[in-house]
Order: sequence, then structure tokens, then C-alpha cells
Amino acid sequence: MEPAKKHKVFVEGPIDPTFIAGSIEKHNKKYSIGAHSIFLGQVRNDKQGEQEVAAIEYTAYREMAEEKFHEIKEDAFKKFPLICMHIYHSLGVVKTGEISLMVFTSSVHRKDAIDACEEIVERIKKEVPVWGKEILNNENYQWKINS
Amino acid sequence: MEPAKKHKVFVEGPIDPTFIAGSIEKHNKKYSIGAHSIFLGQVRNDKQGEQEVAAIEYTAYREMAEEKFHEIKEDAFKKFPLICMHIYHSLGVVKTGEISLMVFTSSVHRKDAIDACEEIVERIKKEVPVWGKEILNNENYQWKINS
Amino acid sequence: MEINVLAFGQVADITAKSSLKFSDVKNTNELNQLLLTIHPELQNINYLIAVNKKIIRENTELHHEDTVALLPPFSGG
Amino acid sequence: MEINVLAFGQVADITAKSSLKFSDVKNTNELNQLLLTIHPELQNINYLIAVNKKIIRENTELHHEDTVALLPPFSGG
Repeated sequence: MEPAKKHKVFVEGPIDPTFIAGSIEKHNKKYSIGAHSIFLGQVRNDKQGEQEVAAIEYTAYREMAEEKFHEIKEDAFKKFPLICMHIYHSLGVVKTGEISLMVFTSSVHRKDAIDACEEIVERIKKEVPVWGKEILNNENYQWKINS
Repeated sequence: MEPAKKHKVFVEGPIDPTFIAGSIEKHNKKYSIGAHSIFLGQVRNDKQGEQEVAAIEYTAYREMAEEKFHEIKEDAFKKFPLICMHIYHSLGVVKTGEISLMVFTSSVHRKDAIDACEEIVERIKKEVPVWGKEILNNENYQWKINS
Repeated sequence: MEINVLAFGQVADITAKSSLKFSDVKNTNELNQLLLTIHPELQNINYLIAVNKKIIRENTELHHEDTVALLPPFSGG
Repeated sequence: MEINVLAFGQVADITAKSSLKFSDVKNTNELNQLLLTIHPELQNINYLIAVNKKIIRENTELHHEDTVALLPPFSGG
């Protein structure tokens, strides 16, 4: 089992699909893995009256967020028999259609990866001090609200 | 919403991570998507006494399997408000560490993509006439059993 | 009257062929008995039967050119 | 005695600064009252308070060089 190292979670700008492919590929020597579960958050063009969201600018209370990500990872490794876990979250501007969050879990049996991935996503949305500023077409903005 | 077209599900050999990246990238003009959930099945090196699994050779009752995949897709589109759904399954030889199944769902809100992805994976394992022949190091084989 | 029988997985290991032809078999029960007579090892395998791609749970009448598939437990994914 | 106050999201929109310094504030209640006096619009925002990166729910004593963060509802992901 890979220890929950204090890996960098934050990346500047969107998360690139080829980076995700690289993440998947890196597991092809971990022969005990039977299942990967991947969650990707993509920026939506939500409507706001006449306007729509063109991008989200993410800011964070970085030191606290990094501690919280580390805690979430450690808790998940304790609760689920995971072989690997990776979390990436964007900072700065991410346009609609681009990816701002990736949670990637791997386990021997599928249920553990699936359940862990879902729980980690929920905890990130609720517990990590990150804020999304939704930038509208007309350059006005509003603060994103998580459901 | 994309209709559940009779897309090809079966691919010869393993599913390549760069192919998965291409799948993700194709959604970057679908601005209403907020969440992707991806499940990947990877071939494990399960132990069998002194031997371990080196590869799985997949065969299928192809016509029936294709109808079943289509039914599973249509049911998921009816049950969950999905924007996209993609299923790929390998036929032929897939070595340990390589990927043999990909289920990829996309929706506005995360819960729909996550729940649909999980349900589709469960149904594939139970209902689709595909068989995995586990080829051991010493070239013996045994038939895979799904849990 | 002729029917096609398709064998998969462990069943095909036993029949040694993935495709067989039978004549004058009235229903799936009769087919099963015939198969078990030819290949007694099939008794140890828990296979389902599909007629024209639909899994059947009860004895089913067979017609000319029906396709019967012998399906051991699925193990895809 | 000096404390650092960090403002984020909607709170920073109101304070117009992301980092503020205060002197001689005994506890978080006192800090809150001070902030509301300077920026009455903060009354409309449902922010949490973290002292040295730990969210606190009750009035908490402040010490020299403590960092207090004003955290509006999180919206990452």
C-alpha cells in the first residue's frame, strides 16, 4: 500500500486528459489492482438569467486545504483497502468543458475503489476550503454554491 | 441527450489509457456536463497455488452480449439523467496490469454519473455473456469466477 | 428439423467444439438429456440455456433453425 | 499582541483585502464584532472561523501571531 504522502493536490489551471491517461498508465505495473474508480469534475455553463458561466476561478486557503486533503486521504486509506489514491484540484481559471477535479482510487476488488472514490469526492466538496468564482459571459461574477 | 446508439462495445485486446484520454477529451465541448464517473477493470495477478494469473483471454457470445449491452445502456439512460455513456470491453488476451473494461458516464450533477456507472458495472458482470479464461504462468488455465 | 447449439467457456472445453448441430430434438429438456449422455462431465457445470439469445428457465419447445446457447457462469469485466 | 486575519471568497470581496492585521483582540467574538463594525455587509454572509487552520464553533481566545481565517461556504470541485 502506498502511504498517503503529502503529494501536491493543487495544479494551476485545468487538469489535462493526457495527464489523466498518464495517471492510469502508471498503474500498469501494479499487478494486484483489479479496479480503478475515477471521478472528474468538469466546469458547466450554468445559466444565470441572460448570462452563462464561462469559467470558474478557484482560490483556496492553501495551507489549510492541503492539511484537509491529507486528512481525507489518510482516512480513506484507513477505511478502505486501497492500493492507490490520487487527488488533483485546480487553482486559477478553468473554462467550461475543462476539468477541475480528479479523484482516482484503485483496489483489488471494485467495491472498495468505487465507495472510496465517492466518499472522497463528497468530503472534498464539503470540507476543503476552496472557493469557485463563476465568471459570466459579460465578465460579471458570482460565487459558486456547492449542492 | 445522446441516444443509446448501437456503438461497438467490444475491442480487440486491452483498452489503451490514451484511448481513455481521448474519450475524456471528446466531452470538452459538452458544456452542460458537470461530472464524469469512470470505472476501469484491470487484470490482476491472482495467485493459484504456486502459479499466478499472467493474462485473461476473453470470449463472448457476441450477438447476445451486444444486445445485452444495448439493453443495459438504454435502461441506464431511462433511469438516470445522463448526458453521455460509453462502455468498452476487451475480447482476446489482456495481460495483468492492462485494462479490460471501461464504463464512462457523464451528467450535470455528480450523483447521477456515479450511481449509473456503478449500476452498469454490476449489470455487466452479472448479465453479459462474456467469459474470462485465466492463463497462468505455466500456461495452464482456469475459468474466472465473478464475485 | 435442425437446431444449432453453441457452447462457451467450460462447456466448450467439454464438448470440444463451440458449435454443434442436432436433428429432431423436441425441446430443451430433451436436448439437455442428449448432451448429458454424450458428455456426462456437463453434470458438474452450472450452465444456463438461451434459445435465440433469450435465457429460458423452463423447458422450451425447439423449432427448425433455433439457436441454443449453453452458458456457464459469466465472468466478464 | 497582533493577529493575522485572512479573508476568502465573498468575505474578501467585502473586506477588499485578503489579509488584515488586528491588535489587542482578546477572542474571536471580539474580532467578529470588530469586523461587523468595520464591514456591516458581513452580516449577510454565513462564514466560519478557523484559528490556526482549525475551524472553531465557540468563542476562542486569541494569542499573539494567531492566524484567523474567515471562511465563506466552500465551493471546490
